[in-house]
Amino acid sequence: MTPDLVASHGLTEDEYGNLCDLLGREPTFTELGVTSALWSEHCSYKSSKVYLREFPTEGPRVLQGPGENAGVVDVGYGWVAVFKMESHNHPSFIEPYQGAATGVGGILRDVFTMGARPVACMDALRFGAVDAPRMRHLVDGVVRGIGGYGNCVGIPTVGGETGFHPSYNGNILVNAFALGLARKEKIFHARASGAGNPVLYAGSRTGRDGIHGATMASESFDAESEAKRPTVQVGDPFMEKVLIEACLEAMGTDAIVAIQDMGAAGLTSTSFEMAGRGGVGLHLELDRIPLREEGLSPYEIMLSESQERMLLVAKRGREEALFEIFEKWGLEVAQIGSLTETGKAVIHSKGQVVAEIPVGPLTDQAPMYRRPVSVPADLEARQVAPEVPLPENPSQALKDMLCSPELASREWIWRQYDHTVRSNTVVGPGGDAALLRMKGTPQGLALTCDVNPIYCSLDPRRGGAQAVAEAVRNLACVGAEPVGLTDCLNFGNPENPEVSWQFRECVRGISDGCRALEVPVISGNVSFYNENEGQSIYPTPTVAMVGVVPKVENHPSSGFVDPGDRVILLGTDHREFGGAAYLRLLYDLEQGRPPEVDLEREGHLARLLRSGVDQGILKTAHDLSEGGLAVALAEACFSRLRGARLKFSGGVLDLFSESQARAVVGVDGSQVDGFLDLADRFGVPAEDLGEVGGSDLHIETEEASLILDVQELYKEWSTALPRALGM
Amino acid sequence: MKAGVIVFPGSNCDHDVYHVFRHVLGQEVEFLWHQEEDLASCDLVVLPGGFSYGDYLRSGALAALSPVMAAVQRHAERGGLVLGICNGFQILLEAGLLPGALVPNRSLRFECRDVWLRVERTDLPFTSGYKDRDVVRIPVAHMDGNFQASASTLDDLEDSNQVVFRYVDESGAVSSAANPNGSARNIAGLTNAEGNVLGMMPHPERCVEELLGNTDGLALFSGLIRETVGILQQEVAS
Amino acid sequence: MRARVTVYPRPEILDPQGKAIHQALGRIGIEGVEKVRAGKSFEIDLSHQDPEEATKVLERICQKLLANTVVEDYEVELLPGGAG
Amino acid sequence: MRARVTVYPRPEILDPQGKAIHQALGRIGIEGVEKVRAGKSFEIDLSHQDPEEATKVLERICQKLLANTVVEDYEVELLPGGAG
Ligand SMILES: Nc1ncnc2c1ncn2[C@@H]1O[C@H](COP(=O)(O)OP(=O)(O)O)[C@@H](O)[C@H]1O
Ligand SMILES: [Mg+2]
Repeated sequence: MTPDLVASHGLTEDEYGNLCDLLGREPTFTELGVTSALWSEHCSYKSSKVYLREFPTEGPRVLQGPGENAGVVDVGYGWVAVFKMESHNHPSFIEPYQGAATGVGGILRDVFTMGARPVACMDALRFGAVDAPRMRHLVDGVVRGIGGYGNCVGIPTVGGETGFHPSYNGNILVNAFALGLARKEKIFHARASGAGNPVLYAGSRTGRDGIHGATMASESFDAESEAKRPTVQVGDPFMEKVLIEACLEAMGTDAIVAIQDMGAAGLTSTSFEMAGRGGVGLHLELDRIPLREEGLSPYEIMLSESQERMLLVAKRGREEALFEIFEKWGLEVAQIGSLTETGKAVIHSKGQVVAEIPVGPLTDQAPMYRRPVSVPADLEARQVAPEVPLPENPSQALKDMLCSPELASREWIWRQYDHTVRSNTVVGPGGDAALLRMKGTPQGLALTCDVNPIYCSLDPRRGGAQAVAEAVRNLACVGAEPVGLTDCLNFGNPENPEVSWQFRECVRGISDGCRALEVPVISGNVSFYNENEGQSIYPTPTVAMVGVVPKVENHPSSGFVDPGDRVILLGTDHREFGGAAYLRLLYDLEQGRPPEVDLEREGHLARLLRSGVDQGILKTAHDLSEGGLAVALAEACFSRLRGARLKFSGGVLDLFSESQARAVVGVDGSQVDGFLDLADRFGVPAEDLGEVGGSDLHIETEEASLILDVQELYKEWSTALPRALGM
Repeated sequence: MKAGVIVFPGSNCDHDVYHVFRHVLGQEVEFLWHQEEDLASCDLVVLPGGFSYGDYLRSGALAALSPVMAAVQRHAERGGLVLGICNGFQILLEAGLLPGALVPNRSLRFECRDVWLRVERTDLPFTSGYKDRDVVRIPVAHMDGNFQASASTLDDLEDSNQVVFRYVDESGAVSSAANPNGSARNIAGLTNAEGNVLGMMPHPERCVEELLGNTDGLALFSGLIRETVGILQQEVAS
Repeated sequence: MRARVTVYPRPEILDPQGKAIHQALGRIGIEGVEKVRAGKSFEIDLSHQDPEEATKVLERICQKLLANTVVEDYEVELLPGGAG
Repeated sequence: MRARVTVYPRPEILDPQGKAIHQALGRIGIEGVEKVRAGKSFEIDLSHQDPEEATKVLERICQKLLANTVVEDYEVELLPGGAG
């Protein structure tokens, strides 16, 4: 092994030394490849582990926290929800369609591998400025890829997030989320056990796709990575669909001991993780692996990231039952090895042993770093409170904000996703949280994903907490109580102390939020090295949250419903403009500390909203987020093209402030008093703003009035995104 | 009445259709595997939506070669009812049970949204639950929903009154803006000359329950059941 | 034996993809394009050695599967050098 | 001048469509097919009269629009008789 070869595998000298000690000799080429993949940042979480431990991961409903393919929470009536989110940033930047598509494919496999039938997807996307090079191509490709895969597999994509910011010009983010449902007693694990049990391979054949994908996800982007680029992984959603059906059918037998998909680092990580969790060894015969092309070396076979492949441990003597099911679905299946008691992974090819590695030690001795941290040099200057100019023409200001790519309707995106297949979608994309019914129960499941990278960049700890608070608020708007959270933590290079600091602070912020609002973290993913030519992205810890709605038929709309309904503002404004959309979109200013996150108030507000929904009082509920009150009110007008006549006790600027823990609700005129009492009981300040009706949105403030024709504004807002993208 | 829902590898809406018959309307219904060769026990056979065989090559082309399609053909020739929704419609066209073809949407993008349909005839078992010229809201979700045929075929379809659903605006007027995919003459669904095979792009099975915000698709299924049960009773009587 | 099958939408049938490409070329400033037709191409390796027999099989494949003759025309071409 | 552009997935890249077609041919009993690759074909009419110039424009069109060179290869062919 030359130092160059070791270095090109991303292993440091120390790491390589550890490997030699552990083996008691120099590694073979295959062993070097396997180890480099397992010890890569992507697979080993070596820079993040120390902080991820701070997450609260337990709760009365949690059946499986982080550590498996996906987390599992009890959602009642014998059902469990299984969910996770994962990044596919680098592949999507290289080839947006296939990168995004295989991102969806991968996260679906993480969910059905646990025995759950996938029922919904979300996608959290961050793009650069719309006029940055290649950006339109990237947006178009990513959206097509997500739709192309999810639609074909027949899982509705019911929500997501989309942001545009120059910080992502050279490194976009594609985070895919999937949720599945399973019966509580039918959960499967990826824990291999039982020496002598056969190891089966099912699904697509192995090709040279994405060899070194895991290592690539652990490196920065630069001009050179173009050349190092592995063969692009191409997804076959049809294969995935039959794989889902076949696996779920196979899980209905008692022939499976353990099952896991082959994701990043392919067969390597799957076999080592399954054996490692169960404390067993295994031997693999690479000659038995179905190959797409001839001449793949053992090294390539072990590291290939070909999609739509599963590894199963069968009960000895029961493998025939599994063969039958996979063959019925037209899938290839092969026995490629078996479990042993040796605790070693022994890999054979063409009559030779090409790798022999003790599984436990290799996983246990995976490197772990507490990287140096430092506060970004420019942070203090960026946190200086901004001057906030008064808008010259408040109506125009609101209109300009709403028609910016940042706040424009996302309908152009989600119309390309099948969001109604499986006939469970009670609320699809476009609201605060998506809402699915659970057939056969009165319940609903709500989903949302959130993060504000500007806030996170200006104050990562606050930003992390804010993401959790906003998710809880979005869920509360459809009456849902959170049951768990998954995250996708997208950051720059962790070897840069400022990035490491951002990471640590964001994780702490999320932990603060989760502890205070009682939301366990049940799964997640870290994506480092999101930078281009040394320029890091903004810290982007995307949070996806799932909640339970006891009575789904009571859910309010995020828009105004009937003329005459009263509009009530909940929460208190503190005139906060740090990182606010108003300054950013109109004055190109990202300045100040982001709004304070008062988790206690967030808790009060969420409980009030849930109670209001549960009692069937709320006809409308929409939280305030980017753009503040004015934007929230305009959005509430759009869903049914209703106007409103409102009077607000603050000044014009207060309409755009982004103070947290606020929402607007709509109630029937007869319910106003009752609801105000309720708000009082929950300790939430409430102001009756006025009434739904007419064709204008009319907001009177202490200083000036805004008047906008709803129909006209809607037309602009709903078409602004494709216009900005030139589509 | 008994309905059979065919499951091709890649069918996605099979469970949704099953759910409507079984749980919403309390009918007997079963899944039929694509290798099935005998459909005799079913009054109605449904080809559900989805991406059979990934819709590779052309939507519905590979599924049209399945063994079950010969059985569907025989079922139709016997006068049995056949309903193809979305991918099912595409398969019926590829199998030659209905004339024409479905090509990519005018936008060249997947379109998932509600559209308005005008019910062009109500004398079919499939539409007996609607009133003449009813305008209903039904979702579409497809990439290849753009119905095309030669001008003479289109004229024949019109002359023999085989167009069952047309894309219209909310007021019932045919317009290009109301057409989500560019279909010739705004055709959203059509029947064979005998009136026992219906293919349609929109998804009535996705809008049969109040909870999901729309029940405009319900009349298609309830009418179908009423008619079929009526036919069965006549058969028993005679 | 290697063959190429080309499938195009019939001239009288709408070709949304061809049209979209034509328009896109205009938008990115490429001039002189008068018309674009978008079709499919299949490269097929056959074990048949005899060109006549191969052509027969290919015809069948096109009729049965590769082309939807309601809206598409096809063309079969045996590739040179493929006869080994 | 008329040209044909053919675009295929690169040989090492998975071609799910070709695979699906190959398998379908097997299911309907057509034998002797060893491999199918599924690609695209474009027929382009250009106002350019000069073959060299036409080829240059076509190269640009392929690079910019017709082929995704990360996963696809393309081939440009001027059609005989199109020079009028
Ligand atoms: N990429 C996307 N895919 C699907 N839905 C999306 C996407 N981006 C945004 N949406 C939907 O658009 C709506 C508005 O998004 P957002 O402004 O992030 O909502 P909120 O501020 O309530 O979190 C949401 O319903 C969201 O689910
Ligand atoms: Mg919201």
